[in-house]
Amino acid sequence: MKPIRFAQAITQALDEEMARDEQVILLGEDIGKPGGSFGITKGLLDKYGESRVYDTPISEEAIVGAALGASMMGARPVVEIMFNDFAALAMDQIVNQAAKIHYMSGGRLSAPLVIRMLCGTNGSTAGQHSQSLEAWFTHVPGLKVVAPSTPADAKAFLKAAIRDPDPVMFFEQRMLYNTKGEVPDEVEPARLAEGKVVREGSDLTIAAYMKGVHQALEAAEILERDGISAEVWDVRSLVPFDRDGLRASLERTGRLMTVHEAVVRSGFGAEIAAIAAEEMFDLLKAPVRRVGAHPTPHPYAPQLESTMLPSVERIVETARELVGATEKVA
Amino acid sequence: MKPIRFAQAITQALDEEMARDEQVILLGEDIGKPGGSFGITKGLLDKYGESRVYDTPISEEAIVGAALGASMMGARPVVEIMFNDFAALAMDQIVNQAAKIHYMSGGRLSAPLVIRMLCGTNGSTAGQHSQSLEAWFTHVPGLKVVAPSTPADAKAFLKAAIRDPDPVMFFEQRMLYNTKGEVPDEVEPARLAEGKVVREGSDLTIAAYMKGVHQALEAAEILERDGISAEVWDVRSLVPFDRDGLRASLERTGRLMTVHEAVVRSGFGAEIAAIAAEEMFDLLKAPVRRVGAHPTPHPYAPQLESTMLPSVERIVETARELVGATEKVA
Amino acid sequence: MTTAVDGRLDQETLVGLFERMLLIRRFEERASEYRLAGHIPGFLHPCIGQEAAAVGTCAALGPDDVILSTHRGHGHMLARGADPGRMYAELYARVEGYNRSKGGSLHMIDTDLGFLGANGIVGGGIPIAGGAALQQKRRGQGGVAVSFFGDGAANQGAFHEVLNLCSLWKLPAIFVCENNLYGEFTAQSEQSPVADVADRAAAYAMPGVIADGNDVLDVREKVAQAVARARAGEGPTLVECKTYRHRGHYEGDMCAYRPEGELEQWLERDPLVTFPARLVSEFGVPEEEIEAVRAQVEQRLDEAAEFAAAGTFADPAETFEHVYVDSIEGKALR
Amino acid sequence: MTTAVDGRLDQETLVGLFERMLLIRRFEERASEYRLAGHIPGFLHPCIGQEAAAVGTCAALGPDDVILSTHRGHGHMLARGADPGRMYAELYARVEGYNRSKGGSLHMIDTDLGFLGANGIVGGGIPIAGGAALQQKRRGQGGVAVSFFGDGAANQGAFHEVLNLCSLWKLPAIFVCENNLYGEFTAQSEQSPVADVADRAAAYAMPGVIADGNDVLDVREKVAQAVARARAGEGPTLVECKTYRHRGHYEGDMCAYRPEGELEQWLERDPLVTFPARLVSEFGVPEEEIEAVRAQVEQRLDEAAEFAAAGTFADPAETFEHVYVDSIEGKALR
Ligand SMILES: Cc1ncc(C[n+]2csc(CCOP(=O)(O)OP(=O)(O)O)c2C)c(N)n1
Ligand SMILES: Cc1ncc(C[n+]2csc(CCOP(=O)(O)OP(=O)(O)O)c2C)c(N)n1
Ligand SMILES: [Mg+2]
Ligand SMILES: [Mg+2]
Repeated sequence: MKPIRFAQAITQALDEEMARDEQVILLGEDIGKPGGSFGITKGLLDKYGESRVYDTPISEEAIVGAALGASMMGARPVVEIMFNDFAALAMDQIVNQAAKIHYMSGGRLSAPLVIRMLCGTNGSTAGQHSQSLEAWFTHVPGLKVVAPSTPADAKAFLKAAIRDPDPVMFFEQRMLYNTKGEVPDEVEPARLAEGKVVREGSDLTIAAYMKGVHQALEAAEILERDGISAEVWDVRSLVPFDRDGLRASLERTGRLMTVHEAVVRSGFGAEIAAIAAEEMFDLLKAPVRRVGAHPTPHPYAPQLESTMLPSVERIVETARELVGATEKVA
Repeated sequence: MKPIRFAQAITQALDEEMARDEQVILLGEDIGKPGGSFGITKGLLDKYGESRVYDTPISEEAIVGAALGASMMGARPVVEIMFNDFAALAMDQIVNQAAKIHYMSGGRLSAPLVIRMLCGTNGSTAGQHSQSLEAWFTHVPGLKVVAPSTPADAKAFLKAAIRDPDPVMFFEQRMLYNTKGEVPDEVEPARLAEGKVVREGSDLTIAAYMKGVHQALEAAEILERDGISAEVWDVRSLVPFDRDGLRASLERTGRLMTVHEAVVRSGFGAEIAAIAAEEMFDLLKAPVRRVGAHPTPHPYAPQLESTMLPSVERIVETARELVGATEKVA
Repeated sequence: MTTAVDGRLDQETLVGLFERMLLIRRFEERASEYRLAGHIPGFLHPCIGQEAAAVGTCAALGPDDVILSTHRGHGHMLARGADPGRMYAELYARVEGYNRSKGGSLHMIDTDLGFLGANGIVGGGIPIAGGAALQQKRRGQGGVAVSFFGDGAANQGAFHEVLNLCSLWKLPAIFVCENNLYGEFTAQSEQSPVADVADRAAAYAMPGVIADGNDVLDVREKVAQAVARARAGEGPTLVECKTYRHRGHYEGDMCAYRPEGELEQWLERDPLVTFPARLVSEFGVPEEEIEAVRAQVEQRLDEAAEFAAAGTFADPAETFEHVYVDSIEGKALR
Repeated sequence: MTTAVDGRLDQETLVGLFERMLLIRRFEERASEYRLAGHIPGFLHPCIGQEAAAVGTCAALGPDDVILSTHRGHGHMLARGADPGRMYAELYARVEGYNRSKGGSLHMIDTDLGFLGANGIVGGGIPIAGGAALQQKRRGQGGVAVSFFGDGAANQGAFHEVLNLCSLWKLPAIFVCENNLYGEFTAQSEQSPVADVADRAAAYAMPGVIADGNDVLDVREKVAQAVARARAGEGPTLVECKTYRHRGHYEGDMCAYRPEGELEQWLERDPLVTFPARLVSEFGVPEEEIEAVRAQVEQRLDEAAEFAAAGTFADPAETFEHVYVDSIEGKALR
């Protein structure tokens, strides 16, 4: 057990799964010798050779298609899409093809592939390299969607995603790549279905994922000083979504806030809020609150970008309002 | 004032706007002589000529790009995407380009284009010709999203969309094409921001759009016999969304159900439910309920498809539960 | 009965090609009747007229090869040896269908035949074929992947990306373009300035070959060369089959867009007329054998239709199966 | 001073071409310093080495023509006559920037110059250029639309779709491929089996021309011919400029992927070395004039950088402006 970077955890998961199963292959732009734009696949071409690591042309649709076709025939491809914004170029293969093939074939074919996508801003990366588009994929039956927040989860979930028989969209938030965390020497693949309480609390539940978890934890520290006890629940798996986990937390707290970097409107926070309002209404003592990016494209200027994006301060403020508001009501 | 078909209302809006403004041009597959796959543009090529109606190759990305580039330079293009499923092939141009150009340019450019898209099943049209993907676009700041339910609204909203300075995603549900409704002889463009109460009620609000409105109205008739008074609120404009209209309705009813044909998970009903749970929590007497397609791809077999899709029966049942549930609580 | 004819094909094989083409023709003609009679919901895109391209191509393939098809895919699947009964059953929306009534005409799939799917997205199968070719190469057993697509699909971005990628990696892929002169209701000449799709192969440093798409032997020959090249590790080939669909784009299309006389000209080259004539005159197949094939095909299709009609409808609970391979608790994930 | 030199270009024009290229070179070199000094956040993709392609192309254009650019777009914009002060201001994230600090390097736009945008999506500008060309044709005033893109972008589906469409409709588009031998860290030869992107033009029945992308006069000449063709209504041309980027893909890239000696060879053909030498030796421009240009460029860029540094930061409230043209109540729609 030693602390490693989030990015390293991804590399380790790929490496270990490639060692375990020769059907695990990688496809993506610049992922060969150069090791990808973010160095994730560094060394893997040398280690596993050209029939395992495919450095592709800049052709997102063909890349996903190549993974899909290979997966139907027994490969376990892992695609790297450099930024999730570029998934816009491969939506047909992801949504109309990969997501549906098992169903449309009446169970005769399946597409065990993973699409790794970087998401979120890297600081002034502006309109086309900063989005967080995970909500789109959660709307598509047939896809699973994973969004880890720690190196240990990144590793365990990626291993699980690779072994999973269905297409899994695997989100990696850029801003987490350099964060460190303990990762056990032997990591078992996670079950792709469970959220996790990462901090216990009694006044409100903050359901967050990826960087949002870290922001929520920071906020929880600050709130504690105010006497507000925030539980932080790491969603981790968006599809399947851990309803029982959410319910258990709301049973303790009765208040819900969602946090993600994606735009709030029609973001996955809406789905979480709707689930709560629909299935856990009796547990809610206060309005649900959503914290996320305001609905604008990503501006280039740092101070505009930080206005747009969710922050620890906004989480803290919202939590205060939320807890305060209930007191008014009660 | 005479009843016309929904499809005709679309044609009339196009025709009238083309007559009014020679910068209004049409682009799409088979839309020239053949008048499009559904006959919407029949006669418009003959009437307005080849510099107004562009019958394109099967190249969705290039089509949207062509509209976008032309729109930046003064044209008012209206694109027909035959089925919204095929928008998956043009997501880059829609989402990364058209939606963001006004913002990224700091207000120096704009993209006044309309993308008309057929959505919903046409009966056993299966996995790739039946989806309702409007929620994706509501998640993208910079796009407006419209979803009319009647011929009159279709005409007024399409005219407004064409005159609108921003990119507008205009959804046309296939199953509505042959429905009839009164359309005034002179239709003024609608304001793209307002929902509408189409049936008043006091026990619950059904927020629905497109075919969902018709199903909700039918359900409301049935519920009335049970002594349940349902208000049907036609969302019409998803972005911008009419918060005030929703609030006003919930003030009357205190209960909310959403209805759309799209898959429930991360559908636009989630956003509506979240808005209610967030901003109108004090008005809610009961859990919010969402009715929509179950989260599966669209099956081919009719009885499977009708199991997947929302129905009047499901709306009625859900309403009964909803009103019953509250009575239990109260 | 199995005398070698042209040095490669014996009479039995030749008659077999005719039988397959006729099976497709009659399957489609009947499907259209069954649809009119209300047995088949959804879309139907008949491939009547294009049988030689389907059969010629599949005749050049081996059992380990795989196929990706299109919205006009019944012919490809039958040419590959599919059971018309299970196909009708799928169209009739019965669980006995190839895909338990979940796919229908646009999404028919049979893994046993290496038939990896029709496709409702124009050009949508091409990238998948690229991936299948990649895996064929990785397997190293000489298998190829065939991608059928239309002239209209050749203007989709996917075509470009995949041909580039497959040529770059020398994948064993065969791109078979069925150029039937139309995409929906619009002539190919109004969709591209290039009449011969095969001319696009040069842009990917791959051979581009034109076959007479109404001549099953020519198609077979050209595709066989492409397959040999692919199996030898030399990479993909683009084979364009010039052909024509006799019917509308889909059942119900009245073909108002066709210039007068065009159909008539093509009917003269109808493979279901010309090929049996050649079998008799050129290859010495007795007329009676042709007639026997006709009778067999009708009988087979009678049985197929009966099989379909006798099939059962899926239980509505099946709606929630097959969303995921390991559906949690057997239900669709919410 | 304005003596005609090669029958078309007078000395002043030639010196002007040099001035533009130098402005680009020094703009980029300084930008990299300013970034290191912490003034510029986000990405920078310098076009150092490729100045001749940008300047040669823009020298062939008129005021009504429009341009779509790439992630490596500073050179195109400066070549078109943009104000380096407003460009630096954009990079410095000041409201005086071309796009009020909302776009930055990847999304710089100036409508006055007909510069319709850099683009963060590889190939993303190509479809927009097609649309701009469509509107140029509709306007009927002889304007053209130029689409710059890289060798890597030529493998995107958009390239294919748009070239087909523009050729089909004979739109006045010029597709200028800057083939700098790499896409990011991967050689062009590992991304396509076709070395000359120009060879792809035939697939769209359009001329494909290769220019020496390090020779501003050759580029200008070839693009001018394409422009003339487009203005005459004869349709688009693909012009491939063979060139090289001296720096990494982005600031920070150490270029480990380059074969030894490659950069050195290209440095010998550096347009900022060869062209001024030619001006003196071949076109009789006095050395002093060259030196004067150098001094002017430095002064202009000094002023530009000062302008940027003195600029103001946008009020955070601006975050919510420009989402829609008619923002409801001036705020972003929720
Ligand atoms: C991406 C996409 N765009 C449009 C359509 C609608 N469509 C179905 S078939 C067809 C024509 C296809 O033409 P071609 O590729 O030549 O095949 P053919 O029908 O002639 O066999 C079109 C436009 C579709 N299914 N998918
Ligand atoms: C759709 C998309 N895929 C990938 C990237 C990441 N990326 C940025 S530049 C680049 C290389 C582009 O190569 P080329 O077109 O040759 O242009 P160059 O950088 O050489 O000027 C890549 C892959 C992107 N921005 N957009
Ligand atoms: Mg065709
Ligand atoms: Mg390049």
